[in-house]
Amino acid sequence: MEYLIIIISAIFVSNIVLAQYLGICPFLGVSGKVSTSVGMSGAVLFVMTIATIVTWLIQTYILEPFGITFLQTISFILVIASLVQMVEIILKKISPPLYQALGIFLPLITTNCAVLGVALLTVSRNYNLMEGVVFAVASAFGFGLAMLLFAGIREHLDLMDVPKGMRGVPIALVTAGILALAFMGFIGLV
Amino acid sequence: MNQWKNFSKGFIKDNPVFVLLLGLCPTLAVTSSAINGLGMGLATTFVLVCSNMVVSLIKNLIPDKVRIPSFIVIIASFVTIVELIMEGFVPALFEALGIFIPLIVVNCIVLGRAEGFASKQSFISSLIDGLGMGLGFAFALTLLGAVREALGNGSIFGYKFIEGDAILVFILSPGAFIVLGYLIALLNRFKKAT
Amino acid sequence: MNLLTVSGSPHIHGDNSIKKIMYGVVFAMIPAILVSIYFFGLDAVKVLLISVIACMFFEWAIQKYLIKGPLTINDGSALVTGILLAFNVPSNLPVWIIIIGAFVSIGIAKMSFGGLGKNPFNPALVGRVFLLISFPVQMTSWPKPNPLFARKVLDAITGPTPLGNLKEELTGGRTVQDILEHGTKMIVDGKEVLYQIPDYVQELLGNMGGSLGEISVAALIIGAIYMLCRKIITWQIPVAYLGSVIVFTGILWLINPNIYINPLFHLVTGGLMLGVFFMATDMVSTPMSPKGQLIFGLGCGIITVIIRVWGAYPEGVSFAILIMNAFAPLINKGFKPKRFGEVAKK
Amino acid sequence: MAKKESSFLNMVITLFVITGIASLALGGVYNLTKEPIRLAKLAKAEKAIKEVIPGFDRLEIFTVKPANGTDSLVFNCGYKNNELVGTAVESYSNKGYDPTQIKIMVGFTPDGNINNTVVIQQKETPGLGTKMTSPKFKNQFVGKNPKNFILKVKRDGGDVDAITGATISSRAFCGAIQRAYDAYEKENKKIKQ
Repeated sequence: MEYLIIIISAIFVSNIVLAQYLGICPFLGVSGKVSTSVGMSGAVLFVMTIATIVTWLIQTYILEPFGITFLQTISFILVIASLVQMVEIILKKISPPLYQALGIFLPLITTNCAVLGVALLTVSRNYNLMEGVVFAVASAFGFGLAMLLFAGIREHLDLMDVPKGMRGVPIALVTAGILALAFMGFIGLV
Repeated sequence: MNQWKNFSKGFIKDNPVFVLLLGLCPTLAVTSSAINGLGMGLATTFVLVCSNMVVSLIKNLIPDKVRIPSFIVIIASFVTIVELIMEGFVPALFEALGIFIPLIVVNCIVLGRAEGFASKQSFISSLIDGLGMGLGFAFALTLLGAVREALGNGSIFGYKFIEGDAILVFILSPGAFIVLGYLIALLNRFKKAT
Repeated sequence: MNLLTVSGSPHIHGDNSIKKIMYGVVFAMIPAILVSIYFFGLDAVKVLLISVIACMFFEWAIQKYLIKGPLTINDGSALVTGILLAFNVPSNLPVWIIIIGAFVSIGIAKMSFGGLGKNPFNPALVGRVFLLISFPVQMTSWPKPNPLFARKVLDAITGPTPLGNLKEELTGGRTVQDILEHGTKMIVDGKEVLYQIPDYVQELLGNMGGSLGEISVAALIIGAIYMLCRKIITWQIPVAYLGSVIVFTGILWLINPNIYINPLFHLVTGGLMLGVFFMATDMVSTPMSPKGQLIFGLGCGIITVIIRVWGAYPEGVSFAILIMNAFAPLINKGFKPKRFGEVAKK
Repeated sequence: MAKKESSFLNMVITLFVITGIASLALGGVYNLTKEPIRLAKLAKAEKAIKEVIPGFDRLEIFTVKPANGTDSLVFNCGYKNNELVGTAVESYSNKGYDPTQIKIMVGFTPDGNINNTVVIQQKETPGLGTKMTSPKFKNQFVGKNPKNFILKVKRDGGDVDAITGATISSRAFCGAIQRAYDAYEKENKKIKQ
């Protein structure tokens, strides 16, 4: 039940992009096409889950016991940055097809604040390791859902002639706003 | 290089938010009021200026391949310093900004300026660039915060000019997206006119 | 004109057919308009007029001064949006709030995207949800219906909607049975009154608290039959939408009738009929192919029930349709309408 | 100055030195800010306590297990000249709209009247449930004794005027005060001694 609440909350009620404002840059930048947004979401799912596990372990077994939680930011970002590198190298070796699908998105993820954001939220909400993993996976799906819906709408808008002043980022933001408005209907589900 | 131009470009011409579209997460997240926007802007400015200065000072000491990790460590250190200072001295703001203070570390502006500007330019230029970009960022956040606060709460910097309720959506997430969208459209128009 | 390429929805055949459809929709809304005037009197007229005038004004002004494109004010789409927006708000809503709603509907949800046919979301619903979230108090204080020819002094001027009342009482720990039989004691305008959820006949006719256009199921169905006969709307979305609501709420009801009310109640309350026939069928923001429309309706039904039963808002129709509007392009991608002369992809 | 070469040794040394300097600097700043942070946290709690119980010069803080439940409540007893002037109880409710706990501080005078309440944390629906922090809602509790002031909204047969459109948040708020009062009643005799 606990897990179900975390999942519904992370995907619908407090969607990471539409309600928590995390991962906006890739949300706007890579969501032009449905296919690329799927690739990006896959990469985020991958990195976010591993990063949350590793940062949780670091927080619980290193930072807290030694009373050096003030090194949280610096250690988390270093972990994520090196993790992305490692994932890239390992993926290239063991699964070239997966690497081809996700590879180009991996470098973009280091500065995707959704990954660091979810790691920080996991710690600040006192989740245990399993809850953290569920939260990370659900958040990644929430990110994917928002990306996918958004990409669909943007592909549709590409066929329309949007007024000149609104073309590009402005109309994308307004669309995201309306999407966020619609998602507010889920308030109170958990 | 003309230092005045270097400084002022961050406000309109190369504004990090309105033109370069960098650092949009904190831009949207913390601007439910003007004061929060300003606080976040200034915190980012501090990190930007400090990291720009340090990076330009030691740019020649760092081998190319470990450039990015080194920059990240430097930036993360300054972010932590800001975090600790804010928690101690402006606890209310610290709580309002929440996880977006540590998230300054992944704000693309900071790493972008370190990598794209400070690692190539002189100390003074880098300092001024950081100051200009940071204040431009702060300006954008404060503007967005002021508009949202005015529409959503009927006040600016906490000073209430409408009694009672205003249009609540604007201090919630949909309002953040919508207001930023129209501000960018408006600025595009304004830029074309000049 | 190249007849072989299929552009995005809707398929504009010419100015005339849009006009015909739009005025057909307006004609279909007349019974519901009359019922709302019957129950809410001059207030209903006021809300309708202000909403329509404001929507048409914003459409005209934005096209003339901001977009500087051709004026399409006569195609009737702004008129439809105006009436639908009025249908979705309580009859005592302050004028300035209605005007904000009209501005959001036309300015943000429609004209920012370039006008009719380009908006991915239903404009009237965007306006409604925007107002609901911005002005929760004003948007959820409902005047009690007071029939025009049998006006009487009411013991309270405002009351809840049946769905709203049910939700608050259920979260308070009461059972469905208890609420339906004994009603609710509540303080309205400083006086203690007993609120009783109206019976199904009253709800069918429209004698219950609610927004202008949602109250009378009978009037909405008359309009819907007209639109179906004239082929202004197709059957797929309404059938899938209503079917999934009946099945979903039916299952819950069978599981535990103490906390889940029967499907009939869900059908006649909370603007479901208004949403199903007049807003979920909006051809601009819904999928094009019949299969896609079935999925669209199904999604609307499921989300509506989820929000109604477990969400914070008692009424889920508006949100459900907006969310499915967002899915429409993806559904279109998955279920493309057949194209003539299409070469199979390799 | 020539750019350093990207040899393995150079890279390791550089990273090592940078990380070392950074950690040292952070350690320093941490030590400098440790005290202000502690004081700021203390000030926040103290401010809430000061708002709910009248002038005191000494605080006694202890935790109490309420009658039913595994959780614990924090009691802050305020004394003036060694005489009890009020007790601030930190209480909560999980029954709000938002999953975030509603946390409140309730101050009781020694005879069990509610002196004042402060909302410490809430994330209720903006514009509706958030009005629980407004004086209009809060002031109806001031000076009331839960013994004869029923902590339920009026439609549930109580004495509390619910926030318009936010019955659930109002119920949660009442529940939190009730929890505090129940625990306070139980501990009252011990405190007075």
